[in-house]
Amino acid sequence: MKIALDIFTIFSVMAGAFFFLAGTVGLLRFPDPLTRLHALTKADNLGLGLVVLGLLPQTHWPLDTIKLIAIWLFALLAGATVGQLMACTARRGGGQPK
Amino acid sequence: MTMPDFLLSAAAFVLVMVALGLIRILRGPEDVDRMMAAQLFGSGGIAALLLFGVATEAKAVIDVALTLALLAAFASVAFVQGISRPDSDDTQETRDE
Amino acid sequence: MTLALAVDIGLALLILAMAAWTIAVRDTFASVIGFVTYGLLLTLVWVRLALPDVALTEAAMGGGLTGALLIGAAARLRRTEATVRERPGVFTRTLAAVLSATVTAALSFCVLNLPDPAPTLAPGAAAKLGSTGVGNPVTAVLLAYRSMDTLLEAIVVLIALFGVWSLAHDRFWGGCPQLRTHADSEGILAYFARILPPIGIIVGVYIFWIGADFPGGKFQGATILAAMWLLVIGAGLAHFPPVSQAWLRILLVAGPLVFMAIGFAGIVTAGAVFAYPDGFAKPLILAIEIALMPTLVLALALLVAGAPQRMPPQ
Amino acid sequence: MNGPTLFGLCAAALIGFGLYGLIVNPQPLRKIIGFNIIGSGVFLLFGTIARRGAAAGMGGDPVPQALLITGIVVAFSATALAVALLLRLFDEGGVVTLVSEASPTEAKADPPDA
Repeated sequence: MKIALDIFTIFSVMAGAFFFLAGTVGLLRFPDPLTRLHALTKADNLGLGLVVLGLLPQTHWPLDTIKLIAIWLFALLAGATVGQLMACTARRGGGQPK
Repeated sequence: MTMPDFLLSAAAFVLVMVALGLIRILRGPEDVDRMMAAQLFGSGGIAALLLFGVATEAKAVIDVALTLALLAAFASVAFVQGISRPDSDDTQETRDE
Repeated sequence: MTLALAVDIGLALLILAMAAWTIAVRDTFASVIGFVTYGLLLTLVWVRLALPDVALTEAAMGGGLTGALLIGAAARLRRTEATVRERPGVFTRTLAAVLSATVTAALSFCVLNLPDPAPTLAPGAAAKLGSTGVGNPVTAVLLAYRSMDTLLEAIVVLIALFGVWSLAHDRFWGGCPQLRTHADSEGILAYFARILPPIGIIVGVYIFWIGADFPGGKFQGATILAAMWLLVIGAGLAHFPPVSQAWLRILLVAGPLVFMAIGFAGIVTAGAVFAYPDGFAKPLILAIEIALMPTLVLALALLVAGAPQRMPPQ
Repeated sequence: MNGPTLFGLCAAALIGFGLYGLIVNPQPLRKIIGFNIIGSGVFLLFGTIARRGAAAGMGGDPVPQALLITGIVVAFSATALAVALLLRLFDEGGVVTLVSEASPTEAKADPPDA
């Protein structure tokens, strides 16, 4: 059982790390703010989410587990809000054009 | 490779990734892009802190990550509010595309 | 061990690069964004240095209040800052660079020659920890061993707030501070500001409460609560009260006053100023912390809000 | 070389950077940021000393840690006051710069380079 949980942790954390990789590549390579925003929110939601999911079996029930889940929920909420607000700003011209 | 070693390596990897994303802060070209890089760095930092905290059994680190996650949107919200001027062209936002 | 050192070196290089960019970049707004990221990096450094209490303070301050304060100011000053393009000439810059490099070199010399073994007060702090009734040595230092510092700090925060208020125009004296908001009450921001604060208040109170025995405490908790209040106001769901309100002023001074009263009562009950009578240390520390909490929340949030800018509607 | 020494040297460099920014940047808001970077460098130096004082089962000397927490809050208060002063200056004159038209001779004697 312990082995199975450890393997789950390893896979999930690696998947999460992959999404951070993808988010960074997207942020650097995509051509305009809106596509970059899409890359950013992927990393926010899935990257952090998978890392949290992977860490859950390694933490102490209940307080740490609840905190970890809360962190992911905060990140989801923040990601959704920031995504919308940033998209509006980007459409309006991204602030100060240089 | 033990579990703590793996988690620490993963933390280092995530940190390197989002740190590379900071190149977007240097390049811009617009402030929105810079703020996005800062936001990505924020979530990457939270993930790295969690991995680090679980790996070393440092419980307080999880509280630090909790605080950061709670305030994750704060700077971006202030940024969006600051950047859009209430006295100028906010009303035509949706039409001029 | 080598992995840890590699992470430390990477972190140090990253924070130096961020600081250099924040200073060198031409656009002020970009500089402020750089500074917010810099604060986050600093939080990671505190964690790497195994100072979680400081990391929590930095996370709450740097992530919440400082960013909001500087970004708000940069937004208001935007037009003028853009016009200032001139920089000091080569001579001034060279002189500044030489001066800075000298300071850095001198400090580096000091760092490399710090006494070894390092002097520490940790054993002394640990020895008396039992008599204070708290488990977190940092909280014990803040509220038992060196409580005078903490009292003066709370007073400094208040004085800064009075300084900010005194910068209001005469016609707005006693009025309401204002944040830059233009949010509609149906927008995503208003939704966010309705969902997050209830949970955020729980987290803030939790961080405050565990401060007795684990990393955390009133400054960190108060910063989180202040950030939540600012979020609600920033979304247009509430307004700052006029600074002339009696309840506001009473809460602002209540913390330091309770602190001082307990401190001076120590002369009678325990034979010294800021001494706690045997067996009462924990409840008295708790009383001080609870009294300081509203003071800090209000003062920190109002510091971000700035000087009063309008009169309350009659 | 160990962690605390590394971050101590990092702190020394940060103080130098901040000082340079404080002197060179003409915009007052940038000076405030430069000052904050100096402040964080000083805090980091203090943190190095706290970390080196690890003993008695604690990760660091608690006294400098407590002073650091105090310092961070006070630094924020001072920054808020500085920003408020700056905004009031802006409201009064509409301009915020510490160089420009006040000292045109200096600009001439010391021309901005390309």
